[in-house]
Amino acid sequence: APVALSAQEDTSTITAVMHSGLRVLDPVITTAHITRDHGYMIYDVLTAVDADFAPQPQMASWEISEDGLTYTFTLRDGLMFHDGAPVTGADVVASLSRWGKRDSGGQLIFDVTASLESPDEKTIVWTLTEPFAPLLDVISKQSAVPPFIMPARVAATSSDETITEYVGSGPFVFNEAEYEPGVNVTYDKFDGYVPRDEPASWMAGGKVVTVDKVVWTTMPDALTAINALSAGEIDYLEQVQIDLLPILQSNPDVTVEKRDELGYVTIGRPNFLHPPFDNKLIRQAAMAALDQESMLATMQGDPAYYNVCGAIFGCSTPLGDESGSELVTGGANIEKAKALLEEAGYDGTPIVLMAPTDVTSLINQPVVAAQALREAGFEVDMQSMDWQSVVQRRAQQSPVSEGGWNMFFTNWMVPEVSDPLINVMVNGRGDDAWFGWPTDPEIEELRADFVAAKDAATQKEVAVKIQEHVMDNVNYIMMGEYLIPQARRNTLQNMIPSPVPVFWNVTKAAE
Amino acid sequence: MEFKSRDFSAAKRILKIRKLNVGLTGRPKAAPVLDGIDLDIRAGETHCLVGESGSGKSVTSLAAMGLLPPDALEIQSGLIDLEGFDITAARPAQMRELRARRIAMIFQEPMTALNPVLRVGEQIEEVLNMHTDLSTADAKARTIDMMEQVHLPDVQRIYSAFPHQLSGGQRQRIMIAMALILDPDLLIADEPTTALDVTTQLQILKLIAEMQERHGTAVLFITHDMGVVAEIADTVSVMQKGRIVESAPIRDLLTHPKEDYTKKLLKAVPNLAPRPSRGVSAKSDVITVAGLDMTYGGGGFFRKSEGVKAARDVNFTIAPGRTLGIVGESGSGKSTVARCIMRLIDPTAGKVTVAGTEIAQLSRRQLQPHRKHFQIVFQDPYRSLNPRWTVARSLCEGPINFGTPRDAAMDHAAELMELVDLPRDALDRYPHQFSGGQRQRIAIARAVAMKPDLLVADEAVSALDVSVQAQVLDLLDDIQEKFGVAMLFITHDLRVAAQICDEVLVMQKGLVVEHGPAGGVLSNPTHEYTRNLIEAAPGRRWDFANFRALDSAPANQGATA
Amino acid sequence: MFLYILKRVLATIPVMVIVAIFVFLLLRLTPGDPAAILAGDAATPAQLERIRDRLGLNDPLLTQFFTWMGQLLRGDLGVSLLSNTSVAGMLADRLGPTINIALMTIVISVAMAVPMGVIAAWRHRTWVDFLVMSFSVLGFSVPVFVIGYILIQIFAIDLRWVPVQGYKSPAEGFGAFFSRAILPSLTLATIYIALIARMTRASMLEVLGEDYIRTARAKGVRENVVLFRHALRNAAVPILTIIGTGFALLISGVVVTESVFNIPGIGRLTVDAILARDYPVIQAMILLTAGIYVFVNLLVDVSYSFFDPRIRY
Amino acid sequence: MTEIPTSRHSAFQVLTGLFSLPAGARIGIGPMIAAVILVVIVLAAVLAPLYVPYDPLSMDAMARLKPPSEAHLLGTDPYGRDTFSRVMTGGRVSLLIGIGAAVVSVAVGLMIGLVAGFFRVADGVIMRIMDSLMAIPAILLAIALVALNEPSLSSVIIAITVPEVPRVVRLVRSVVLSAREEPYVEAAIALGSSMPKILIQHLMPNTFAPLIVQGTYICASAILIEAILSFLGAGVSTEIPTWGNIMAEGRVYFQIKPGLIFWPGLLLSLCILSINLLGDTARDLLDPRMKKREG
Ligand SMILES: Nc1ncnc2c1ncn2[C@@H]1O[C@H](COP(=O)(O)OP(=O)(O)OP(=O)(O)O)[C@@H](O)[C@H]1O
Ligand SMILES: Nc1ncnc2c1ncn2[C@@H]1O[C@H](COP(=O)(O)OP(=O)(O)OP(=O)(O)O)[C@@H](O)[C@H]1O
Ligand SMILES: [Mg+2]
Ligand SMILES: [Mg+2]
Ligand code: NI
Repeated sequence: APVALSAQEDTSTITAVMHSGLRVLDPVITTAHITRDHGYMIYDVLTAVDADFAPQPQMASWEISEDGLTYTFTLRDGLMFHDGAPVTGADVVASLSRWGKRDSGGQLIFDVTASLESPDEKTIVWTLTEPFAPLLDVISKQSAVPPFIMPARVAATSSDETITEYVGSGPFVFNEAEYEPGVNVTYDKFDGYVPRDEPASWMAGGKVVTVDKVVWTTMPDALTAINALSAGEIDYLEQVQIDLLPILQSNPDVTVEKRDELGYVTIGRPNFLHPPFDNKLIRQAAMAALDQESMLATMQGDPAYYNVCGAIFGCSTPLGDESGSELVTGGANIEKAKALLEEAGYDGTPIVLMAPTDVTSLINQPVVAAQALREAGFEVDMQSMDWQSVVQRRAQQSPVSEGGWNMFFTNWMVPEVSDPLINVMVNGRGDDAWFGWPTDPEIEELRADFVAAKDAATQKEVAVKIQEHVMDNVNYIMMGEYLIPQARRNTLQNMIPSPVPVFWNVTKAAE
Repeated sequence: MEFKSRDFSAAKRILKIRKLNVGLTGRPKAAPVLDGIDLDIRAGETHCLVGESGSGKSVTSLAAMGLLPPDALEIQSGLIDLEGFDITAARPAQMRELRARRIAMIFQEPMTALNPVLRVGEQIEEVLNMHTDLSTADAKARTIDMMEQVHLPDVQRIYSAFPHQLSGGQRQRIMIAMALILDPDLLIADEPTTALDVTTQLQILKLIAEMQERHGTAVLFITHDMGVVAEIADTVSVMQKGRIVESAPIRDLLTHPKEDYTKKLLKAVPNLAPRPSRGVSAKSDVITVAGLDMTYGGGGFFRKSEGVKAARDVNFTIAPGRTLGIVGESGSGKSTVARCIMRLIDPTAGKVTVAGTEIAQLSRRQLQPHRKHFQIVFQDPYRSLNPRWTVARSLCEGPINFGTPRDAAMDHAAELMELVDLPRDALDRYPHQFSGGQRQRIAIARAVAMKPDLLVADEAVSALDVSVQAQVLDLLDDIQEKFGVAMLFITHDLRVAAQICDEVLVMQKGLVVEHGPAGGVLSNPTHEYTRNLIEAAPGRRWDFANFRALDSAPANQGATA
Repeated sequence: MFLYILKRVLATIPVMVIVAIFVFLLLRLTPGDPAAILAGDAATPAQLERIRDRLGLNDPLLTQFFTWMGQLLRGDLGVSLLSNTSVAGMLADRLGPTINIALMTIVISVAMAVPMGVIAAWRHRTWVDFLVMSFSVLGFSVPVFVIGYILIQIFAIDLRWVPVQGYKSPAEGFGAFFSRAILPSLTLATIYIALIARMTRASMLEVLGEDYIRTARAKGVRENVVLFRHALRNAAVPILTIIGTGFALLISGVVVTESVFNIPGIGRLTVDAILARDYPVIQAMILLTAGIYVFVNLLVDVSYSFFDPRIRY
Repeated sequence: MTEIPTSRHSAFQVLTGLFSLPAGARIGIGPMIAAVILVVIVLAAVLAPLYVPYDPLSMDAMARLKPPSEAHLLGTDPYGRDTFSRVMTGGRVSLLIGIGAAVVSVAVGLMIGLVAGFFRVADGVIMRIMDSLMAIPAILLAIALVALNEPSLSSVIIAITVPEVPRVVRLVRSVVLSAREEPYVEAAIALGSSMPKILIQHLMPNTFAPLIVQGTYICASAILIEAILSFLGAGVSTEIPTWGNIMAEGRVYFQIKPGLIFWPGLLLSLCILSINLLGDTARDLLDPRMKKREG
């Protein structure tokens, strides 16, 4: 007889398999999504975006001075850290300051900050030297590094070192005793958390916890995870490989769904420092050779889970616009690519393409790209390595012959690319730019315009210009949007549709 | 010499074998291993089975035990009847019942025949556990009693000892105790003393006789040693190539052998009478050994161990054309001396001078040019030739090392083949394509190819059959005559020593206890140890080759020859 | 005996030191920069440099080595670069599952393989022998993960006898432990069974040809007694040896099995650490696994004398 | 005098004993079949470029994971590449890795082992280093070597070779140590042969038979280790199809497209099976003791 093995008997605990193992516990120091997700569990944020990309009060409400130079935040009542201490303005100031040293958006704001101080326990005053219109958007962003609020003593840690005390004021408490790096994390409900009254919407609204415990585990093997969900050994699977959906779809106890409609973008980044991609025409040739549809189809299989999209800020975001993207959305244009290569006088310099072998969502792109580029006449040297090697090597500015590179692929969540300040790939400041290091004064000017823009319409106008510029200059190659479905046992209900998986609001029924 | 030769025709017949054919399993067409064997053994009788190696002695005995290896050998036809029970048709379970109770066996090699990981007491007791309902205590008491009967000392200790903690003789006593504890009607002993030295052999033979007397057991005794046969047999069967060629009471067989093969076999048995000594050569000695000491081991990281003093203060010289024999029981240090002289090991002290060069202290490199002066022939003809090399290559190795051109070496090799009486075409064959005796001749040829001044033969004939042994000894004699080499001949067999040596050196526990002309040492031993050694040699009063007794002490013969 | 063990233990010291040097050099002399991994997506060269400094990665090699050895001698395994937790703690968490699964594997393997090998040798060149040998060659020929998947499909998904994945320590109830450990153990055991069965057969064949086996039969001893009392103990030493050296194979299998069955053991931890360039963890783990290997083989060597009285130290 | 199984002795038995067949075995039908299978697989792999219907790298995003059909004999993989073409081509690299690893480890191990077996001085140091290498689990060493360098074909071969070398060294050394006690070696010394000559002419040939056996074993296990490395994400790039990475890539499809694992797995298993079996047979044929028994 089948043994009762399920995680289903215990309705007060949710067991979730996340996309990766949690190893770094400092949400400010790393951009790893799993650490960010961890941040949302145990920390709270001052303000947060709702499903309409609009900043909403979370820990604090705010007022902006007429001249746009002074922001005054007032903390709401009942905020308390897990160690029982109340959250004060000093904690907020310390946390924001540390975050400002790491986050690229934060750095921009602190470039124009006159002072950030807390006149009393409940108030924080942020004074700027010149207006920074998107300030609230930046501090409310859900990814990659949101400004989580920690106790001042923790936030005093240098921004190069990881914190060693994990106390927040969020809805869950980190259970340090049961933490096994890379394997298991346990979160207990924080009884002292006072949710807001509004209904939850993305990261905003009331974070009402209905279970006692949430356990995150990692399963290195995708098939094992799916089998475990099927068998009821876990409640939730954050990411399901599309090809494997049929296994789950036949199971009436399991629901497969899109977590949100935004999803991810996948991009290819050329290295501007070395030939051949220091040549704009050759970058354009590469863009022409690549084809979103076949790339996405290979990655995802099912058209329901991808979206050919040329908008660098995402197709369903306020700033999204597809101008100038035909080269990459309109199918592979081998002839055009060959013509461009001809024109550029491409000399057959091989392109070193870094190909990770161990991260499922990144395995396909280089393989598909290599094949397409070769067809267009590129010499491609695809070098396989594990993802961490890619991470190390992409930081190398040295020439290709000395351990450098020409191109790699990565993915972002749409909210991480949805505006020119958040999207690090449109940074054009040379050595200070993101890996690939384009020196692009034109785009820097456009970004300044964006910061200075007073209203949404002007912002959008600037954003379209940036879009067109990126398509022409090929700062990076937008390879389209895709969604990764999640799967849950039917007992898990009321999950908030959000790019970041969150565990408030969710209820768990008996099977 | 007195023979047993008792008459048992009235006694009960224990084992009857008729027209027994044994062949290779699944290959009925192949030449049979046993071909129509007939054999009778009666209660109380000792029947000896003799014959050259491979003639089928062991197979006969295993067939009687029902222990033929099933995937190699099978009984093709014939009858084996053990007191009315047909063994050829027995089921395995029935056979198990018979063994130990009615028919028991002792094997040649006492070390390998006992299970090394079980205590010897347990191994004897196991027989009782398998076949009787004795309680544990009774079984143990019975075992101890049996162990006492075979004259084991310190029975309580030995009971719980492991085989490797016992001497060869003691192990063989355990085997005998094990075989006889259930008082079987037939005891088969397959070369039970071949691995033992003469003194121990004598004790074991006495013991078997004593037990036989006491229990009235019939004994089938297998051996290739005619001396032993002369000592113990009532009746004898001679085997050759799977057949019994002659079967007779012992006295008849030794005095009036009928078959040619039997005669040949008996003629090959060397006499204990020393050969006539050859004239002392005037030339200077080929080798001088002075104060040779060899201690194995010693030192060690944790414990300072004493080390084995395998040779102590050994002195001798050999003149060209003369042979010095070293005799002594196993472990007395004979091989050690040989290996020191050959510089296969480095002596701890002493001088070895060969052909005028002192070699004991030379480094390997310094030694190399002198190597051609002294050569060695080892005991084991199987292992002393590289199995992967043709005979030609082996023969040429030495001369080429010393600068002979390959062609010349090859020509010489061909001559050598003639010398050792092997066909020329044998040069292209590999060692495994030769018999043991042929291989040993090749090894000798290889040594002679170097035209050495000194030839060391370490048990060079011990692994061979008597008849083959005689041929090889003849060959060595020839060679010595032709080339006038000095020879150091090591053996534990006094008969062989008597046959070939001019001088004899007796070793015991690393010490030389007696040294002198062969005639002197073997006929008038002065040392107690030498005397024991000679006393223990079985059949020493019989002159096998001439089918008569040695009417007087061998010494006189030697002296008068 | 005691002296022998002491001597053997002392002899492991140079081995472990060489392992340590080797691992250290392997990590430092190959390209790879933990700082880049730590710094994340938005790191600037200056940040990287600061992190390298803090981790001591900019010190001369020799200094780094002696710092590490010094810590090691004080029993300090260091702190994971990635998760900032103590390596000793991670090790303590992860060791249990691996050891338990490994022990269970060994028990299963020995319990199955030895009788298989004995019977194959006894009935050699019959269909039983053929069957056993085919199985063991097959055990060598199929990648571990495939065996794992097949077992999961049959026993966890189709039959639903046991869970698909996971691990519970025996402390949480033997049933819970057993039901989760059985499939991984069986997966690991296939290759081990193959190895041990083959060795047992070969060793038994050799022993069954020995004179003392003939002696035992000549005494009228029953076949099962001949096989298990007389032969097997004599065949034990090579079998033990293969169990010891096969332990390395077991560790290889563990790495894969832990992935397939989602067991939080040291195999997976080490692979993750290697992929993440988490030097302190890699160093500690490889030292640990090497230490375990050396220890197991020490045990094996010492246990020889239990099976074979001729071996005395 | 007594036969004492010391650990050195038994290590030798372990290495050679693994593959022992009963004494007197003649080449049976099994090894014949194995040889035929192996030859067929090797030929099929080597000649793959001549007959496979598709470029093993050419993708078709619209024809992903197709079931077997006329166009695609074994269906297609997640990139829409033809599985049949990939599996047949993959054999080339897998076999290359297997043979490469076997040849390299045997060659290197033979040299080190001869030196260790013959020169007492070097022996201690060499064997300590070999012990240490053996103590590091092969797979971890291989992953580390591959991950820390880059997963090219040669680094995979090296990674598989490094942990195998100590085993070969031990084997060679033990053969040399026991062979140098043979009387025919002593006879050669007595005949004045120099040490290098004895080493190469007398001792080295003794190692060939066990080395061939060991070589087949390494070859088989290299093919398997390559598969495991791919499974762990440290294998050869998917651009170079191998049975290992085809299986590793196909592993998540185990339940929905078992063919992706089954076909390369089948060929791999058949191949290893045959290699092992032939290794067994080679051992029996090359063992001089066998000749003696027959002779
Ligand atoms: N297991 C076996 N398989 C095949 N042939 C065998 C086997 N055992 C013995 N023989 C053959 O049977 C013949 C007789 O062998 P047996 O052992 O009886 O000789 P033996 O007279 O006892 O010799 P020895 O004096 O050397 O002990 C030999 O030719 C031998 O090759
Ligand atoms: N290599 C060695 N290391 C330690 N002891 C040894 C060694 N070789 C021989 N011995 C010991 O030295 C003593 C003499 O041995 P040796 O081989 O010279 O005897 P032997 O007279 O030739 O005996 P046998 O007649 O058995 O050949 C024995 O006690 C033996 O155990
Ligand atoms: Mg015999
Ligand atoms: Mg000797
Ligand atoms: Ni031995």
